[in-house]
Amino acid sequence: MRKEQISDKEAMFVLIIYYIGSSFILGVGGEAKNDAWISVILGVVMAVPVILIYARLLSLFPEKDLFDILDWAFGKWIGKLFALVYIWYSFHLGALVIRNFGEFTNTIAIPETPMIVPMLCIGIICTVAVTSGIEVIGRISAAVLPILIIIVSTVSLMAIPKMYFHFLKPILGNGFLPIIKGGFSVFSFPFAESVLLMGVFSSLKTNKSPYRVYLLGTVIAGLLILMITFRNITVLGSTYSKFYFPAHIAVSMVSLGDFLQRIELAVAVDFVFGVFIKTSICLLVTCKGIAKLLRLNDYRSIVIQVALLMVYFSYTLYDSIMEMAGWAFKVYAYYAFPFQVIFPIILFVTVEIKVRRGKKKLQTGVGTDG
Amino acid sequence: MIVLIIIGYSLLALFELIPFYHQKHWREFWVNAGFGFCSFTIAVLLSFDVNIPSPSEPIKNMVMFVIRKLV
Amino acid sequence: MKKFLLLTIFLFINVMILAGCWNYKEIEKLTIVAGVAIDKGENNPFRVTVEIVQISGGKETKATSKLLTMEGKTIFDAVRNAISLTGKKLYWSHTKLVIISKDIAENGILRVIDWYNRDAETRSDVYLLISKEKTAREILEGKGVTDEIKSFEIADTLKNEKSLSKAPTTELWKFINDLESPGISNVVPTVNISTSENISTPQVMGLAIFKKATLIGFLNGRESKSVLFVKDELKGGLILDGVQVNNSQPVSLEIFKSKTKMEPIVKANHNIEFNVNINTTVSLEEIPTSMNLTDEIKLKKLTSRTEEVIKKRVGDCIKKVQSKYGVDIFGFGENLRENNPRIWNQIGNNWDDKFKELKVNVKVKVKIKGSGIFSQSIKMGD
Amino acid sequence: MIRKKNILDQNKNNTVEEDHILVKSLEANIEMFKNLFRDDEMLIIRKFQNKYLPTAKCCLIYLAGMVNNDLLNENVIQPILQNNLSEEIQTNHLLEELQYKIIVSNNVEMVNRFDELVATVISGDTILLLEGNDNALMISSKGWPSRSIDEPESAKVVRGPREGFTESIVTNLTLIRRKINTPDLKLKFREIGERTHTKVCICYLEGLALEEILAELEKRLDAIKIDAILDSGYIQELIRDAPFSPYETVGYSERPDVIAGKLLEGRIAVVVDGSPFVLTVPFVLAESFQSDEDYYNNFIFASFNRLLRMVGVFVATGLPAVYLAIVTFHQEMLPTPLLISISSARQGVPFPSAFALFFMLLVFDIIREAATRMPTPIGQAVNIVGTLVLGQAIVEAKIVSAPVIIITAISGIMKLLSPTALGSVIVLRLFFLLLASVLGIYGYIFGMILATLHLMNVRSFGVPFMLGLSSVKNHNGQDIWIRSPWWSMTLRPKIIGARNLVRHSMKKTPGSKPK
Repeated sequence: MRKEQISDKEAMFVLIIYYIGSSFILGVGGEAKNDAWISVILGVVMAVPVILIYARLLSLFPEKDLFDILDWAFGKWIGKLFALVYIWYSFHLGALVIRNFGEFTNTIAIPETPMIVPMLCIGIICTVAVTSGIEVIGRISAAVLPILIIIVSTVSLMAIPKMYFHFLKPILGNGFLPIIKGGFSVFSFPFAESVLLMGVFSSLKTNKSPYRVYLLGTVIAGLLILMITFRNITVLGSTYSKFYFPAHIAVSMVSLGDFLQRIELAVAVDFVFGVFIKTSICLLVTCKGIAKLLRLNDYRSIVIQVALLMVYFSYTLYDSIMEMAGWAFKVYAYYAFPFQVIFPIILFVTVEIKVRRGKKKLQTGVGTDG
Repeated sequence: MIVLIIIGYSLLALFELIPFYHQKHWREFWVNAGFGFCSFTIAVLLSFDVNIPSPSEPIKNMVMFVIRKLV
Repeated sequence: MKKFLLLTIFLFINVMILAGCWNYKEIEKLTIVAGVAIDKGENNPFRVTVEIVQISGGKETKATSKLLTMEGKTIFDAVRNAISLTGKKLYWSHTKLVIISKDIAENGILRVIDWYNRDAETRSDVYLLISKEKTAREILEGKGVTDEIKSFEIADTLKNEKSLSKAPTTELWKFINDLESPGISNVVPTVNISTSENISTPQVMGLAIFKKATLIGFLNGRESKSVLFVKDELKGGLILDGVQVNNSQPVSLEIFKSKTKMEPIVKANHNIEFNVNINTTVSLEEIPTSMNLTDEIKLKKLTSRTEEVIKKRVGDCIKKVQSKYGVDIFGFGENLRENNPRIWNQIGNNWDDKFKELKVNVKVKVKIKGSGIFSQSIKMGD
Repeated sequence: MIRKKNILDQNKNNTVEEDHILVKSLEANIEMFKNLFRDDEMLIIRKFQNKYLPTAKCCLIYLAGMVNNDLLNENVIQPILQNNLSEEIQTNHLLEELQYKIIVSNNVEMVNRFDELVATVISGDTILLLEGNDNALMISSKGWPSRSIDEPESAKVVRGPREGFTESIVTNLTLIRRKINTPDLKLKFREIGERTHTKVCICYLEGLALEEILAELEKRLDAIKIDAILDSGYIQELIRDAPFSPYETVGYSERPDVIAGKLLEGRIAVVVDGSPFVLTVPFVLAESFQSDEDYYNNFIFASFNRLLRMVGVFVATGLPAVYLAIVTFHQEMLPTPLLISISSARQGVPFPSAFALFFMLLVFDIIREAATRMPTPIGQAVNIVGTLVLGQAIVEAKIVSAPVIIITAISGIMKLLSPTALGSVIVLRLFFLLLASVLGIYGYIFGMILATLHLMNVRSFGVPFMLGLSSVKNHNGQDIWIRSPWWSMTLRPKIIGARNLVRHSMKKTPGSKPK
């Protein structure tokens, strides 16, 4: 099989869609209320060091993905244990994203349709995408992202008459604590979730590109999320954090003249594409991990079954949307912290020590087993 | 419902498993069969409205426990 | 590829069998609700009247209105009871307004509007109105002048309110938003039935004052305009009843644009004053007397007279609200909270008391911009 | 399996054995031909002698209708009849004498193998047999009636050359060569079709066409084992990528200027004898939206037209699905007056909107199909029936609502904006409609994603099918969404024209600036 390769631009676009996918509609940093936009900035700033670690790891091992690095750093058995941990995380994250989409369709879009149906549809599309490979995912991202950005900015521009800028005030009215809390939640969702892309970006072209991709992608996505958060706050005011899907509500307020109104479906388009890309990445990483773990020839052989399992898993994940929201706001940030920060730091330290100790081993040592 | 699930999974088996069997990719065959069996079981259980325990509650408890310990 | 093809086909069949009646709704089967009126029921707490758009086919599109009343223990109960009358679920996405009767509003409207705001079928950007008549239903019983469907007509009125400015426009979500934010009380437009030539039509005029979610009083159309002046929501309309110069006949001035700046002045001891600076650009629209418009002195006189009138009216209105109702419908508190959160945190808790004694300095600046398409007033020949 | 093989074994035809050669006796040779063309009365055998040398008995064999009669009469029969042969040569060199000195024809060859002679006769040339010689002369005399070069019906232009390919491969290659006067234009012939022996010519510009693509094309052409090739459509389907896709991955055109343009971009053309449609590979999606007229018109106007075509395809595929989704799932999207008028139009219509849309789309395609196959007068009648009876009456009879007719008509007209994409549009439209009838607008979005994924996966001769569609700034995208002015298109598309990227070196905008 031909070596898969994606250009820096495509990788960056994948990363951006991965970031903005579900955060566009779920809203981020709700804890900080009308200061959520500061939380977004804070979240990006907090994410940068972690992201630099990911980029450093990737650039140390060109053409190796997360699981290879784990194997190399920790040896066979502990490496496999860590691999299992990340397989679980990507599987779980994929399920969460699918569930978000399911809840969205079930509460707002098509409430009478059983939730499993749109979830299964996303599963099928992701199966097709993952089977086609990261190249195709990259190309479709490159093609779609400009359209998404155009849609989002047009809608945001149209929202300007409905914006009340005094909703932003008082800045820092509630003190710093909520902002830091919000910043932390923005950090863990969506920015530090990019740890999973380490499982995919083995297909990058040069050594330098992980830095470029990660940093630029994070900054651009940060700006976009900032814009959306800004729009949501100025349109919705302090009730912003009360909605499950604030972007949807904010856009539903927008109208241009008498004719162009109720354009919230435009946001739904973004959401579907975002969820599709994000789930595809999660699915891809899960399958790659399992394939590495069980030493399969090609991850494609298990995609369908893993996708089905992911959909079923996400279906059983919560009983209600309240539970989902509670989980997303209260638990997720802490739950994801080890996967996003602690394990990568352990990995990073181990790798650095090993690399310092023997530069020569790097060439021969990588990927001897597996 | 259950009929549809069975048809679906037999189709899947037909298009996924049988080729592996013919190509003698035993590892793939068994892994796939294992996953397939799991998902089939869950699908059947879901179709009978059996409540499958969700991991989110234990995770929540665990996270809360750890946080309380730390703080 | 073939694999996916077959899988997709299978899923299609699957879905086709199951899909039958999910969200697929034929458009003509919808019972479109144009507006809702909520009253106290006789036996139940709530009586909900909906105006339904009845559409008849044929060569010409004809939409007529029909009223439907049902009672229930809660609003949602009443709404669902409608199924027993219509046989179909009501369709709420195109609803334009919610009218609430005085009785209900005086007991707090939160329990009325919560369903409306929460449910996914309804949209929270509907207009909220308070009926000045005995029941809210009466409003919908009136007859439309330009539109067969009264709710649509009232909605149009509210939309064009910006060139009349005798009532505010309050959307439901904004009401709830202001309800939640401290330092501002809500105002809601009122609607009454006006009878002319034996046709009773709904008329939107004046506003209702809310303390939290409870109705406590009304202001008339002229006072509403003053409120809008202060809240910087004035987009047009006349400076009504004319402004007189030298005891001549009144002159109509139309507001072109108006900008109000509110600034808190914090003095020692947490004494707070507010400056309200109103900047208005108007144009002369009706000059019944012969007046030389190029005469600068006269124009200046007119300007200063206008300024006085506005200042007096706004000042009176603020005084009245302060003394009679004691709730901050102008958003002084909100302004303070946004611009000076530190002070607000100290005194915000009993803002309503503070508001009653708040000193407000109104400054008005009027600029006359034009005089229609005539440069001269009409001069009668001898 | 076994039965199929038996049938294949039986399928041996009674052609001539390869090592059969002529004999010295004229009569015997003639007898052999007569025998082979037993029931073919088109075979003409004309015997004659030289005036001065009666022993020089000649015989011309050819197929009536396939040869140019004037040429045979004046340049072959007349010289042989009237020249004084007797004194000059001996009998055994007579044939060479005829070949070199007597016969006035541009291509005369001496052959003695029977199968070659038969092939010659069949292809429209003439053979000359001579008494006492076991060789024969093949005289080039092809001349059958053929269509003149005129403007193709299928691709009319307002601006641009008014010539189209004909059914003759020689004419077609001439037309191409007249556009590209360079020895770099290479033509490689081969015969495909076990019974038809159709001439197929691969046509490319050396130094421009990618060798990998050329090799791949030759491989695929060589792999074809089929009894007959009646049109280039056969080849098109036999060499294409993604055989199950609704999208065409091999391009075709009836216009020499289009083919020349494609050749100059580094593509390879396949000319098939008997077909006025010339194939080009590789073919990418963007080419469906290009028209040769784009390149002759003002570039702003051309870009506008091209965008129209793209929007047309997009709307044609999506409109019915989006309409259905909005009308039956997301009624809140409609402005209230529109909701009321659509609702009013649907009063009393018994069939669901989804069914009505499916039905009307099918009806539209049925009318289109019927009108294309019919002669023009009847076609017009079909159109009238289609518009009046189906359009008007069906609404009045309340079988479908008027908006459905409008949607069908818009979609139907939009899809005609780019005829090459017609097949895929029709298929995808129904696919999207099906999805939208189940999941509303989300179904449509899912369908779009699936279609895009499919397009991303497809390659045509190794070139990504979506080439250029996602870029607007570099030279790949210069000729995709818009048609850039010629002076700015200095480079060829990146992948297809990779061997020689520079198209021209004009850097400046034309015209002189006032100083």
